[in-house]
Amino acid sequence: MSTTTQTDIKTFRAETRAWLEENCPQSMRSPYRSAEDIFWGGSKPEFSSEDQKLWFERMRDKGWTAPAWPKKYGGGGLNKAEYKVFKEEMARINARPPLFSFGLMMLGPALLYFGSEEQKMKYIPEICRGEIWWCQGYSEPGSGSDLASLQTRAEDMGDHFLINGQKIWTSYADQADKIFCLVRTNPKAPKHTGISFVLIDMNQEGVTTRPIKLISGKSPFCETFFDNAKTPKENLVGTLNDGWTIAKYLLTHERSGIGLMPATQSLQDMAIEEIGLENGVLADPILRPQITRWMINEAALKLTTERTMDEAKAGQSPGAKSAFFKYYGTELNKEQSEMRVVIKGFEGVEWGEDYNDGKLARGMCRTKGNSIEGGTSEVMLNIISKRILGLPSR
Amino acid sequence: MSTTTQTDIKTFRAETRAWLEENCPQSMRSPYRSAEDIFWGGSKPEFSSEDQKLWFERMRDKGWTAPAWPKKYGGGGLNKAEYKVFKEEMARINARPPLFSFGLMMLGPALLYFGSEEQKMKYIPEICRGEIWWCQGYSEPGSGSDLASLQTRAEDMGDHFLINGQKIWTSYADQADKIFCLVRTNPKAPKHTGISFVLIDMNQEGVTTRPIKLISGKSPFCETFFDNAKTPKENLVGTLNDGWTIAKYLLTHERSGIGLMPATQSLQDMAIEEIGLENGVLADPILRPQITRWMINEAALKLTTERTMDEAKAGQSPGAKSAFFKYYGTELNKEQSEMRVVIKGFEGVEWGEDYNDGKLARGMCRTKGNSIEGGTSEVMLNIISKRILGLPSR
Amino acid sequence: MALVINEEQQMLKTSAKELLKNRAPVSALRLLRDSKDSKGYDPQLWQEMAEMGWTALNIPEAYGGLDFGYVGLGQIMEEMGRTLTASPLFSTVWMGATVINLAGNVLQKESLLPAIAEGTQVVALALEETNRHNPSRISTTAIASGEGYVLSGRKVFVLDGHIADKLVVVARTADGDEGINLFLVDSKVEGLSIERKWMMDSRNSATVTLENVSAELLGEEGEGFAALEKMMDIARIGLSAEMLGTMQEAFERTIAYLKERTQFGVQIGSFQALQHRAALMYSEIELCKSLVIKSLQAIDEDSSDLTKLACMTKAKVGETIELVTNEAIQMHGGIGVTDEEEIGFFMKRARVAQRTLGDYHYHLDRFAKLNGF
Amino acid sequence: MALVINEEQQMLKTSAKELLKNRAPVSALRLLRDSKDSKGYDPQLWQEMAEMGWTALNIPEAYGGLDFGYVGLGQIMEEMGRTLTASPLFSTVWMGATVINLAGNVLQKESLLPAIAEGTQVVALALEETNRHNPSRISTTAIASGEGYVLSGRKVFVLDGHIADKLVVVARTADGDEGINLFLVDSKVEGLSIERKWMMDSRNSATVTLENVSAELLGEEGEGFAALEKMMDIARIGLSAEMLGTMQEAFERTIAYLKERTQFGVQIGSFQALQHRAALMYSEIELCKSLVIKSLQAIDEDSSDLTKLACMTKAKVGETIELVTNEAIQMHGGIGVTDEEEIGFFMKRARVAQRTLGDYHYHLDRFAKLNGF
Repeated sequence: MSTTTQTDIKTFRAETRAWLEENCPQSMRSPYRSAEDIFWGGSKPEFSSEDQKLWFERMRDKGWTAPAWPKKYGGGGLNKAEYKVFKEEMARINARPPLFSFGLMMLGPALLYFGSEEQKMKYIPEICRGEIWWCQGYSEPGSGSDLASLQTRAEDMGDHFLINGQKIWTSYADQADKIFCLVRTNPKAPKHTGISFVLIDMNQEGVTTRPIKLISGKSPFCETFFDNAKTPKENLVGTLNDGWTIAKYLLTHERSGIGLMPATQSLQDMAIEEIGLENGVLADPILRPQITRWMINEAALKLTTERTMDEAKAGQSPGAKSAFFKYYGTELNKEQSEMRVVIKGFEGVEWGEDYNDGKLARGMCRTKGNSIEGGTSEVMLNIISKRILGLPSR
Repeated sequence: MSTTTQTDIKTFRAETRAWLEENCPQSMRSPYRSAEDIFWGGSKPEFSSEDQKLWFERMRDKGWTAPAWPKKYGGGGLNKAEYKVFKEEMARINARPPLFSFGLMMLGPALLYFGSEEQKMKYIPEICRGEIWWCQGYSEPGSGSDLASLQTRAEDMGDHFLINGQKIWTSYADQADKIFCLVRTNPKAPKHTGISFVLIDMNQEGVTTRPIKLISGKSPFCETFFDNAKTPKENLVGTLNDGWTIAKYLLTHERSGIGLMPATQSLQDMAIEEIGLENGVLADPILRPQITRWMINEAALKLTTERTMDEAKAGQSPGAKSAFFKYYGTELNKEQSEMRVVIKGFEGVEWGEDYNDGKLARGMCRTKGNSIEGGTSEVMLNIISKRILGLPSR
Repeated sequence: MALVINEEQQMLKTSAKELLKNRAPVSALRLLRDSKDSKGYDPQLWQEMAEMGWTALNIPEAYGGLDFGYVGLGQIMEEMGRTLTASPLFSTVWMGATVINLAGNVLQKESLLPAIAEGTQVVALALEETNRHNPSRISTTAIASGEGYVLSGRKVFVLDGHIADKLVVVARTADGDEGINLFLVDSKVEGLSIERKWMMDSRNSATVTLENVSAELLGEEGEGFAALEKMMDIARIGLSAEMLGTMQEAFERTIAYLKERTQFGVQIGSFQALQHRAALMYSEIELCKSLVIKSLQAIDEDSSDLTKLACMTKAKVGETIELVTNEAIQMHGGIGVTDEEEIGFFMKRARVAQRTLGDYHYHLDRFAKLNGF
Repeated sequence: MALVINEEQQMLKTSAKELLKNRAPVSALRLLRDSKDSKGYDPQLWQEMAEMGWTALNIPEAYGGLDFGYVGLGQIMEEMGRTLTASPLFSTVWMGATVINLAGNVLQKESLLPAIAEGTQVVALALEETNRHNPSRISTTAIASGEGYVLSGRKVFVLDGHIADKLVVVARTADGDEGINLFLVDSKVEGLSIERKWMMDSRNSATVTLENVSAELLGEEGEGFAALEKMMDIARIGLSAEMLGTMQEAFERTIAYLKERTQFGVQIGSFQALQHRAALMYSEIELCKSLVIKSLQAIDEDSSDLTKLACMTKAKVGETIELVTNEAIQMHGGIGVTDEEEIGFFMKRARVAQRTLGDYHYHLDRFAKLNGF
C-alpha cells in the first residue's frame, strides 16, 4: 500500500467530494428507511428504483462497493487514510451504501484472510460487482449457541464433497446463489475439530430451502436442506478440518454488525409528541427516567465504540470486546423498541393485516431475536467472564 | 393436647387480656426501639430497666416465655388455638416478648424434636427461665455457604469429646454460657456425613472468643476458638454423625427469622417529610417509583407469608419455600435501608463518633450482611431452582 | 379470610382447566388468527362456557345469575390466561355485567343481566379516546334529547367492539369527572360505525365512531364515573388473574424447556445463570399470586381496600408478566422467536393486557398518588 | 480528539499510582479513621503531592501553575479513587482553584492561585444548605457593608471545611439565581464557626455557621452563579474520575477474590451466575470509562457539551458505583461485611461521593430537563 501525504489526502478529499456530488443521486442521500432501500445484488438483481440502479453501477465501476479491498480483486484499493476520508465524505451527504451483502460483510473478509489466490481471484471480484448473492450456513436445528455441535456432513468423494444435513437461520437462502457453509468433515474428531469451511452452489438438485416465519411475521430466515448436494473440493476454504478458525473470525465480524438500528424518530421526541409535557416534564413519570437512562447508555456505548477504536489505533488490542458490544447493543435495542411500544399505547400493540402494518409491535418482536442471533447474550456474557475477566471454567 | 371449644377460647381470651392488662408494664407496650430493649437472659442477666425485669419475671412464672411448649419442660402448655389467641392479645397491646434468645429460637425447637428425654428435662426448663445464654456454632472461616465443609473436630475420648477448631459468626459468644455446635466426628466420611451436633460449656479453659467488628461498626459476632475443649458424651444431640439433619432443620428455622426489620417511620413518610412534594408529587422523581415499587413488593411479600401459612393449614406443604422468603425479605430490607440513606442526603451518610450516631448509614451497612448470613442469596436461589423448580445439577 | 380458594372454587377451576385444554388450547387462537376469523372467537365454545355457568358467576340470582362471586370468576380467568383463550368473557362479564350491575336501574338490569348470564348478549365498553389509558380525558359528548341522549365522539381500543350487541359508552354531559356518564348504545343503531382492528394478541379490538347516536343513560346522571371507577378496579383484578395464568404457563413451559434442551452436552437448565433467573421469576410470580387472590377476595368482600389492591395488583402483575414473557423467549433461544413455537403468543398477549385499563407505569404512578405522594 | 490519554498523561498517571501505592494505600485511610486524626488527611503527603505538581495542574502558568489540563488531573483522581486517598485535592484544586480561576479578578487570582499551586492553601466550598444537593436553594445572605459584605447563614456538607484556610461561600444578594454570588471568607474570621462531622467515608466534612461574617466578593456581582455552575460541572467530572477509580479497584479486587476463594470444592468464580453478574459489571464500567475520558477532554476543550456530559457522567458513574460496590460486598460473602476486610471502605466512599454535587437521581432528572422533557 502506498503512503499518503497530507497534500495527497487533501486532493483525494476534494476529488471524492466532487465525484460524489456529481454522481450520487439525491434520493440516495438519506439513511435506509426500509428493507426495500437495500440493494443486495445477486444473479437476479432487483432494484427498487432507477436511482438505486444508477448509484450502484457508478460506484461498482469505480470499485467503491468495496473501497478498501485491493484493486486486483475488484476493490477500490484505498489506503487507510483515503478510506477514512471516503467514509467521511459519504457520511457528509448521507450517501447510502450502494450494495449490501454477506459477500461484502463476511465471505470477502474471510477469503482475503484465509482463501487461496485462486479463490480470491475467482470469488472476490464477483462480490465487488454484486453478481452473486451469498448466504451463510452456520446454525443447525439443535445446535443453537453450541455451534460446534453441528451435524451436517461433507464426505470426501475424491474430486468433490457429498453434503447431507440441514441448516437453519440461513438468511435469504431462498434468494441466494451460493452458500458459505460449515460442515463436518471428520465425524470422529471432537467437536471443535473436524469442521471445514466450504462454498456450495445453491442452484443444484439436492439443495432446498424453506422460509421461517418469526413472531414478528415473515422474515429473511430460511431452513436449508442438503440431500446429496455436491461441491468440488477446490471450494474448501483454508485447511481441511480447521474451519472453526474461520468460523470464529467471522462470528466476531458478524457481532460487530448487529448493533443499534437507526430509528426514524428519537425516543425522546416520540415521547414528547405522544405523551406530552406537564409542568415541563414528561407526563409519564415512570417512562421519563427510563428514557433518560437509555439515552445516557446509548451515548456511552457509542463513545465506547469510539474509544475502543482509538485504543486499537494506539496499539491496545480490543481482545474479546466484541462480545461486550454485541451484548450491550442488542439489549439496548430491545429496550428502545419496547419503550416505543409503551409510548404509543394502544396503537403500539396494533398488528394490522399486512406485514407493513403494526411496525412498532412487529419491530419489537423482531428485536427479541437480537440477543439470540449471532451468539446469545448468555454466550456473550460467558465470553466476557472467561476471556476478558479470566474467570475459571468448572 | 386438649381440644378447646369455642367457649373455652372465649374464656381464655378474656383471662389473658385481663392478666396482660394487669401485669404488662406500660413501658413494655411498644415495639423494640434499640438493641437494649431486648432481654437475652443468661447466667449474668442484664436488665435495662426495672419494668423489663418485672415483665420478664411475671411472664417466666406463668411459663409464657415459651407459651406453646409443654408444661413439663417449663413452657406454657398452650394448644394451637390458645397460642393464636395469646399472640393476638400480646399484639393488641404491643407487648414486647419478655425474653429473646437462641435457646428459645433454635436450640429449644431442636431439642424438642431431636433431643433425648434427659436432655429435654435438663435444658429446656433453663431456656424457658432464661437462665442460660446459648450461642450457635455453625460457620467456620472458609466454610461460608459451604457449611458442610466444616473442620472443627470432636474426638471420642471414651466418656467425653475433645474439641479443636474454630467457629466464626458466633453471635454473642463472648456473653454466652453454652454453645450448640456442629463438629466433625468422622473425618473420613464425605462432607455431609460425619458431622454431629453437640452442646459445649463456654466457661472452660480451651474456649476463647474474639469479637468481630463489621462495616457497620461493633457487632454481636465473634470468632470462637476451641483448643482441647471438652464436653461429656451425653451432650451429643441426636445420632452420632447425623448432625447434618439437625443443622438443616435449624437453618430453616433461622431463615424464617431473618426478615424485614420493623422501621420506625415508613419510607413514604420519611420521604415526604425530608424531600417534600411539588405539584402534589414527591420532589425526587426517580425515588418516587422506587419507593412505590418497594411498598408494593413489601405488601405482596407479607401477603405471601400469610398465603403460605393458609396453604399449610389447608394441607399444602411449603417445601423449600423458606429459601424464597429469606431471599426476598433480605433483598427488600437492603433496598429500604439504601433508600433511607438516599432520602436523608448528607445526613444519611453521617457516621458520627459513636456507635449510636449515624444510625442510617450504619443500619444500611448492617443490612449488607442480611443477604449473606443464614445462607447467602445465591444459596437461596440455588435452593429455589433445584428444590422448588427441579432444575438439574451439573 | 384465608388466602386460599375453597373446595367449590377449586372444582370450578379444575373443570375450567379441563374444558379449555380440550376446546381452546393455544392452537385454537392460532387458528382464529391464521384464518382471519371474522368474529375473532368461537361462538360455540362461548355457548359451552355459558352452559358451564361462567357468564353467570358474578350476576345476582335475582337477575338470573349464580351469585358465585369474583374469586370463582378469577379462577376461570387464570385458566383462560394459561390457554390464551379468546372469548368475550372479559368484555361482557367482567366489564359489562359488572358495570350494569353497579350503575343500572332495575329495568336495565332485568333487560340485560339475564341475557349476559345466558351467553346471548355480548357487551363492550367504549371508554378510551387516546392512545393511553385515561378515563378522565373524555371528549365524547352526550346531549339530552327527548327521553334519551345523543352521543358524538370517537372511541379506540374497544375490546370486542365489532362483535358486541350492546356498547356501554363513556361520554360527557358536563365538565369534570362528575360530568362523565355511562350510556347504553345498541350496536345496530344509526350513526354508529365500528371498525375492527387487528391486534398483536390476535384478540378483538375496534375503533368506534359515534355521530349523533341515540343512547340511553345507564342509571342516574352524576353517578356514572364512580361506577366506572369501581368497575375498572374489578376488571383490573380480573385481568390480573388472567395475566397470572399467562405468566405461570409461560414460566412452566420455560422451566420444562430448560430441563429438556441440551447444549454443550448438558441440559441448559443446569446453567446457574439461568437457574438464578428462573428462581427470580419464581419469586416474583409468588408475589403476584398473593396479590391476585387477596384482590379477588376484596371484590367479594366489598373491601374498602379495593382500589389500592387493584392498583398494586395490576402494577405488579404487569411488571412481572413482561419479565417472564421476555425471559421465556430468550431462554427458548432461536426457536423462541419463530412463529411455529407457541411461546411468542404469550409475550404478545402480555403486551396487550399490559395496555388494558392502565399499564404498570400508570398504576405505579397512581399508587403513589393514592398514598399522597 | 482520540478518546485515549497521551504519553505525558500516562506518565503522570503511572507516577501517581506509584506514589499512592507506597504512601497512601487503603490502610492509610483506616489509620486516619481509627486514630480520629484531627486533620483527617496527611499534610506531609499533601506536600509531596504539591511537589509532584498535582496542585498546579489546572492552574494557568501566569499564576504559578502548570496549565497541564484537566485530563491529566483526572488521571490523578482516578488513581486516588483506587486507593481511597484522603486529601484536599478535590476541595482545593478541583473546586477551589477552578472557581477562583473562573470567577476571580486578577488580584484575587494572584493572591490565591499560586498558594494553591504550592500546596500551602486549602480552600473549601460552602454551598449546600439542605440535606440534598440544591445549588439554587440558597438562603445565606450577603449584605454590602463598607468595601465588603457581611454574610449570615448555615452551610452543611462543606468538604474539608475544618481544615480550610479560605472558604468560598455561596450566598444571596438578591432573589433568583442571578442573586446568588460567591464570597471569599477567611477561616479565622470572627463570627464563623466550623463544626467537623464524622462521615461514613472517613473523609472531612463540616457544618459551617456564619453570623455577620466579613467577606470579600469573588469577581463581579451577578456573575457568581454562572461560574458556580461551570465549576460544579467540572468538579462533577473530577469526582466521576475518582469514582471510576474506586469502582475499578473494587471490581478488580472482587474478580481476584472470585478466582481465589473456593467453596464446594471449586473456585467461586466458576459459578456462572456470578460470572454473568461480573460480566454485567464489566460492561457498565466500560461505559463509565468512555464517559469520563470524553468529559475530561470536554473541560480542556471548553466544549459546549460540557454540561450535558457532566450530567450524563455523574449519573452513569453514580449508578454503576452503587452496583459495583454492593456486588463487591455480596461476592466477598461473610468476610465482605467485616471491618477487617477493606472492600467495605469502597462501598462507604461510594455512598458519600454519590451525594456530592448531586446523586444519580438528581442527574437523571437534570438530564431529562436539559433535553426539554
